[in-house]
Amino acid sequence: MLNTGNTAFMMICTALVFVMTPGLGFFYGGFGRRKNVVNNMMNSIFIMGLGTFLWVLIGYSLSFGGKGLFIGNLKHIGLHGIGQDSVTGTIPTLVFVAFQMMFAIIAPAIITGSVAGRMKFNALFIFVALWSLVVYYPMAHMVWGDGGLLGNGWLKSVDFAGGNVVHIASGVSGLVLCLLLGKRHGYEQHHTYSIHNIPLVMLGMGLLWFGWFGFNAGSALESNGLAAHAFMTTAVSGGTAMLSWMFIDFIKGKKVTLIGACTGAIAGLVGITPGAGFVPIWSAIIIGAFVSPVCYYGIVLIKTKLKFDDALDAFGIHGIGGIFGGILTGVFASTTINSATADGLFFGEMSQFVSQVISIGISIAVSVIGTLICVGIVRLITPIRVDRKEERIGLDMSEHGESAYPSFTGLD
Amino acid sequence: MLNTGNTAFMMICTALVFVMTPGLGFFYGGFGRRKNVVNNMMNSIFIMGLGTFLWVLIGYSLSFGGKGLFIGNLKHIGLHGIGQDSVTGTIPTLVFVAFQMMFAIIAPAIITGSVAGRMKFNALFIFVALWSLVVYYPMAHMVWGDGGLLGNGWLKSVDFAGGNVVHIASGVSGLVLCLLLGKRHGYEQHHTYSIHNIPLVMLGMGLLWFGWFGFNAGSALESNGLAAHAFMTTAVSGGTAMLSWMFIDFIKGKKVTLIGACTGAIAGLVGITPGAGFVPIWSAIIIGAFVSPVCYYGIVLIKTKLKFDDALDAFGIHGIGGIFGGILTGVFASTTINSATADGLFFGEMSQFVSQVISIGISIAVSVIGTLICVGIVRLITPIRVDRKEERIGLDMSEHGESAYPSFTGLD
Amino acid sequence: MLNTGNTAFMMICTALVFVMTPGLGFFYGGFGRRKNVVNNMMNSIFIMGLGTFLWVLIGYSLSFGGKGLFIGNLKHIGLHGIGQDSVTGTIPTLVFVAFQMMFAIIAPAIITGSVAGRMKFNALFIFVALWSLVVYYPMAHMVWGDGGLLGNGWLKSVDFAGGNVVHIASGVSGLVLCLLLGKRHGYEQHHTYSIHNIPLVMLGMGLLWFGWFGFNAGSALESNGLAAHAFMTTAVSGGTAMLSWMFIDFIKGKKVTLIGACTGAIAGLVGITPGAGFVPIWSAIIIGAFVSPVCYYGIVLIKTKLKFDDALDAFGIHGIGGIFGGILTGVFASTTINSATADGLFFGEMSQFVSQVISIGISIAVSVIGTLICVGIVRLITPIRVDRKEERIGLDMSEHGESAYPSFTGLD
Amino acid sequence: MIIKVEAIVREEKLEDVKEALSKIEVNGITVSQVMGAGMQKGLTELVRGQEIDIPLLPKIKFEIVVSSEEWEQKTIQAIQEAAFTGEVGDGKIFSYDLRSVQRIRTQETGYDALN
Amino acid sequence: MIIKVEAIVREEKLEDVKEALSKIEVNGITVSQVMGAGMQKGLTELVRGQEIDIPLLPKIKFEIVVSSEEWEQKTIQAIQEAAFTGEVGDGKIFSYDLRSVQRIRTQETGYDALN
Amino acid sequence: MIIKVEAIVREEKLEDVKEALSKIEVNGITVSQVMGAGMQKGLTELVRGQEIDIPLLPKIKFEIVVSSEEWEQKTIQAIQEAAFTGEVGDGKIFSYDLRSVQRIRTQETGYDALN
Ligand SMILES: Nc1ncnc2c1ncn2[C@@H]1O[C@H](COP(=O)(O)OP(=O)(O)O)[C@@H](O)[C@H]1O
Ligand SMILES: Nc1ncnc2c1ncn2[C@@H]1O[C@H](COP(=O)(O)OP(=O)(O)O)[C@@H](O)[C@H]1O
Ligand SMILES: Nc1ncnc2c1ncn2[C@@H]1O[C@H](COP(=O)(O)OP(=O)(O)O)[C@@H](O)[C@H]1O
Repeated sequence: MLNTGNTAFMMICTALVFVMTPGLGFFYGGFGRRKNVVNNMMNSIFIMGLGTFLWVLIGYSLSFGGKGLFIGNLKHIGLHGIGQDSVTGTIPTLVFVAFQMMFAIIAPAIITGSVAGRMKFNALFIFVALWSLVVYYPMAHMVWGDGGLLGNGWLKSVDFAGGNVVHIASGVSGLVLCLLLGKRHGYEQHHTYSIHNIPLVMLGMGLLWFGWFGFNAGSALESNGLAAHAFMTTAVSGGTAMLSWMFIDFIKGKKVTLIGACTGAIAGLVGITPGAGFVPIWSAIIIGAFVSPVCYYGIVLIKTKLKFDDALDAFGIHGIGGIFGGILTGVFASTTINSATADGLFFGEMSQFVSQVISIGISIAVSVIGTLICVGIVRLITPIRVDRKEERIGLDMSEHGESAYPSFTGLD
Repeated sequence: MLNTGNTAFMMICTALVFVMTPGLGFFYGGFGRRKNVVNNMMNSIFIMGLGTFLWVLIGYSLSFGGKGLFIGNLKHIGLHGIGQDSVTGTIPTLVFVAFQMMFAIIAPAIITGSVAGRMKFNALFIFVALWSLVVYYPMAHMVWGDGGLLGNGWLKSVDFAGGNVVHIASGVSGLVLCLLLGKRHGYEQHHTYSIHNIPLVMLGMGLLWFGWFGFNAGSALESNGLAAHAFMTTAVSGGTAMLSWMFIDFIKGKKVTLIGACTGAIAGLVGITPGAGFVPIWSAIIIGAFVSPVCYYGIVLIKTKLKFDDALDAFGIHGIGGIFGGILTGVFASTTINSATADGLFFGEMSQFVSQVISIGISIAVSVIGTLICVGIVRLITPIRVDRKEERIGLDMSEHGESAYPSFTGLD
Repeated sequence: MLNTGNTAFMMICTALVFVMTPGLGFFYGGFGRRKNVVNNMMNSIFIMGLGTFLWVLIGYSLSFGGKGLFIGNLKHIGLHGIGQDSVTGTIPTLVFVAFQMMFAIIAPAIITGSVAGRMKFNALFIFVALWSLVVYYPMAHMVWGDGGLLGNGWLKSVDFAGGNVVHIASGVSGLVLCLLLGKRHGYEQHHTYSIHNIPLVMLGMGLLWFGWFGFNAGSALESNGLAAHAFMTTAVSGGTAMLSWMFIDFIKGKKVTLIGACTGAIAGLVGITPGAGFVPIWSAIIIGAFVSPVCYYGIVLIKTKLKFDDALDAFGIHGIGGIFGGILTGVFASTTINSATADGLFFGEMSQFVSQVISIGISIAVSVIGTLICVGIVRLITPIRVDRKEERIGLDMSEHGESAYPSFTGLD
Repeated sequence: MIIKVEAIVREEKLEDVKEALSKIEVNGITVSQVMGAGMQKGLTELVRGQEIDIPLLPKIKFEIVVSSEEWEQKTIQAIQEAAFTGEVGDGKIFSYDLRSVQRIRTQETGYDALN
Repeated sequence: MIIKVEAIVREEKLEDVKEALSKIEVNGITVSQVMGAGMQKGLTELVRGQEIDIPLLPKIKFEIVVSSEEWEQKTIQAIQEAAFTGEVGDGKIFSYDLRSVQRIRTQETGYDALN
Repeated sequence: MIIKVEAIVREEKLEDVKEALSKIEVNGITVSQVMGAGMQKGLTELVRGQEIDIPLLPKIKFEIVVSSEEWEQKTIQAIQEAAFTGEVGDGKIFSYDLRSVQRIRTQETGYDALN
């Protein structure tokens, strides 16, 4: 039966998750170079159109339409059979559809951080459409769908708000894509002027965190104690990770940076996502405290040592943070918090931990293989990378014919 | 009886609609020239003060106080007679008052896009006060008030969230005002550097869309399946219209622009506003797909052919999109979605369609005549246009004595 | 018993209050000089980490754990004993914990406006930690806690949403801190280029106001008529104060400024905070109309006459506005609005007015003494002020090694 | 003979000056943003009741390299007319001798580099 | 003899030119943003179906002061090679005679101030 | 004789230099933002553990046109004193000969245009 409180909560949470996508656009846009800011933002924004369209057409049905190990069915194609009166739990099914839609939008948007500064927009457009079909809808089904392989269908791994589905899938796919694209020119010799607008980064962080309350607390699907619990673990992990990143900054360079604080907060939010409704609040402090150093040294390893050009650290933050959070969910999950999980390693049980690790492994595999398939198809249609001159000029002019702040360089 | 879920939903929706007005400020501010950004933003922002004040004083009463074909009465002047315990439907009347107040704020703010770059601020201030009295409160009453001419009093046309009241009224009034003001100097020869800050435009779009969920879903006034339906149609139309504008961009200039994507999204949100709670979700795809080309070619017609200087396209997006959406509501409205409407043309009935068209005609007439009256009065008090030199220098310095980014041009 | 509507309302209000802190960061960041924008924003942002951490660890327990005149106890240290099923009123206790946490974050963030441009970041970090312990948690307990001195324990003064706890405490502490720090160099001769980015200021104002609906309406702790009432008084006071500041601008300089409109709105929101759920709506017009001139002339007195360098007017707006609002609460409070208060002066009773004045006096005393203690301790550890050269270069480079917009000055 | 004409003009005169130069077919120009003070003192703004000095005002700098004294005169004349308002702060026009000029695209030097 | 070499180049050539100058050990440089027009006309953008003229394009200005004609030639040569694309809009290289130069840090003048 | 004095100084010296010039009653000045490199190499920032090179540092350029060698010397002297810190990166002062100067407001030329 429909409950107005739960419905109100979930509808507003949906709006909060919605605002994360422009938030991500600002986060990426501010972090990149001035000549690429339109492109970096557009790469998130266009998915608000494409992702919505695909989700209504086919995505919801493939993700949540019927039982299956790997994927749903086509029963709800075009939202067929879902009316105003359809109810899921205590909320209108349409609210659940909308809530999940926002996840399907932001996941591919995260990927685009890895490809910043060099991917052709039309190739990205096609890639995102394919990736939604090949990676996201199957992942959502496998984790959350009826009879899904990683969830209630077999492995019984848990993922409260999308550690696997959103963060690992997008982060890992980003890494693969960045390797296929190759580095930006000059990446090895000199990184220069990477951040062009710190207030824009902070705006992105603020909107992301704001929306993340909807993302994590809303994943309880009801306005209850569990939602409140997830709300608190989210705040605690985000806050603690901000502090621990600031601490690393201080150790490394004697100066605490705002970029570090913002990055740490996002890492903490990613880290708590899989476990938000499964782990105790005190463990959110631990997750937050350690996710920042793990991401920090992960990024150093990937970018400085391995020389992978994960431009805006989609893998560095979302991939690594998501994997770390998923594993720690297996450590700290507690049946006293949520009966949908088994106890974690810390509470003396092995099984949930093992499930989490296997589940992460499978998520990585799906993301890698899926991305390779998608890029393979895209390449049959169009080249994926801009040429050297276009890269130099910047993707704003070369891909979109726009300049973000024309009158700042010059004249009004 | 008061329902806490509905009340929660409506109070938060009210906050969401509130944030649309600064959002519109950013949308207009970023879109205009650097020398006019303060003025373009101020033109929206001041109405958060003036509109609130007038609404509480007299606006609510004129709009919703008592029965009448054209206007309410003065029974609730100064919110007289409305206490904490007054209930409208299942929510406190004060929540309804606040929700509607946000509409009364954003409607005149939309108009200001048409007058950008040349209207005196004090004239605009007086104009907005008059327009609220002469156009907005009557329109709100005629469409939504008890016994209103266009609504349940006579015509039985429907307008779910303000296609007529907000978008047509403001868009058409904007057009009239821009014609009365005349073009900006140099408008015909060269348009140069029109957009000064694309991230600001995107911020505006993001906040507008975010708030629009409250605008449209909240217009159900309850946290139920109808609200969820309106939420989905809103997302679908906005998303589809973004894609269709991107498609036009691609066809016309080979490059997909972020400004195009943002504009398309807003057009789609305008287009679905009158029908959000009346038309099926699949028809929101059609509305979204076509509202972009209609607005696009409408703008080309108005600005390039007719040489009207609708500076930031208030009429081009809100006027045209609102008219288009109102007509298509008459096509796709369905009693299975909402029993408050009759079936539309598509479902074989003529009457609702005819009502919609007549209703739009009347709304246009009221807006044109009302605006002429208001401007006539304003002119008795003060000139409405800045002089040529002030225009050249920019309205930020000449009207407000402020420079938006003084240290970017120059030095900190 | 848990009510889903109230829970939904309070969880979302918590998210709204959360977003005020980045909002404040933008407000301060935009208002300051370009060379200090990172520092001005960071000074708010880091408290999202530190404040969250301290609150969960010890702050909630000290503020709301158990009875006491001055402070709570350590019973809920680390949120000990608070589970998903704990209920406070009709909402999960964890929601109340989270809601109050957001207040504990923004209060010290407000202080930082007074110290802009010259305080060492590590000193501020330690100061905020100490101030939370020495001033904020005791203040929160004294006003809202069980048996608190200023509230139900003795004085029976009322403070609906934090006039004393948040605004007076932070504003007064800011003033003390600014006097201890001393003026910025060159403060007396010339103030130059103070505002570097007006759209950023407006963004801050927009997010602050948006969040303030959660701050004030949420302080009803239920989704009911009282919340709706507080929502309306908030809008009315904010809006009216915007108009009255614009009016002063017009009188003084013939030009209405956007900065004035934004400042007025914030002053109005501060002014209504203590009384939002106690005073009638019509009195919110009076509070709003007069809070702007009071703050305006207060700022002129403090900065121009007394030459105190309250850089971004934390005392000028929050301190003065909070004191003014607290006193007027004693004038206009009405038992017909809220039975938790006695009638105010206007309604012929003296007692509540006297309580309010005494309560403000005590709040000021606690803030002054507390701040002196905190600064005393900080000074044992580290100097509190940057040196002259660092100040000249700007705190962004000297304290954080970051430049907010590197490619705007120069090259991408 | 290669001469550079440099002019500091009011911000709002950018388009007028550009047009005036177009009219005499001087197309090669370089423009930049500068701040200036001179006879015209800065502004005072009122911000929250405080007087804020703005000691430098935004101006536009034109740089135009020409290949003869005749063109120097024509260019100065055109700028003079377009930038004139008669109020203090109209700006100045300077000219310099150059040693050489070279067009990167063609490596032409001197007179040829400018046409 | 003190000479200033001034070059207007494409925005995207900033790093190349800087590197080329580094290679010949010209390290003292001053760079700024300018807008320019010349043979290369501005752009036209399509904004909501409207053609918007962008008459001036962003360019980079290099200013390098050197202490001999030999270095003048070397510098011009280095910039010429690094900034060349062959398409219209590559820019120009100017040079001037200076009266004097002084290093603020040491008060050295002339040749010494530049090394 | 018309001479332009051009100085590149540290960003944080803007106000000091301006004041020093005021003191000797040099009021006509044009200021702009430039980026520079020289003996002072750029910065390295740590961003998410990555070292980011910032090869060019923001500097301020003063341009002051004066009407005699005496004023040239006075101006250079004033800037020298105000801009000096002794650390690398203090900047340089250049001077040039001008052909002509004209005040747009009055069409005065030469010496008169500057006073
Ligand atoms: N001696 C000078 N050297 C360099 N620039 C100057 C000089 N005098 C004026 N300028 C520039 O010209 C602008 C206008 O000059 P100003 O003296 O204010 O007005 P006017 O030219 O009408 O007398 C100044 O803002 C400054 O940029
Ligand atoms: N006569 C000139 N005076 C000053 N600047 C010039 C002149 N001619 C060209 N420029 C600058 O050089 C840039 C490139 O010149 P342009 O004529 O467009 O291309 P090209 O050098 O390839 O012929 C212009 O944008 C302008 O900034
Ligand atoms: N040869 C030069 N040509 C043009 N500009 C120069 C030259 N040398 C230095 N500059 C400018 O002066 C600034 C300071 O010079 P630098 O050599 O770093 O320090 P110092 O003057 O103390 O030796 C540089 O950033 C650059 O802008």
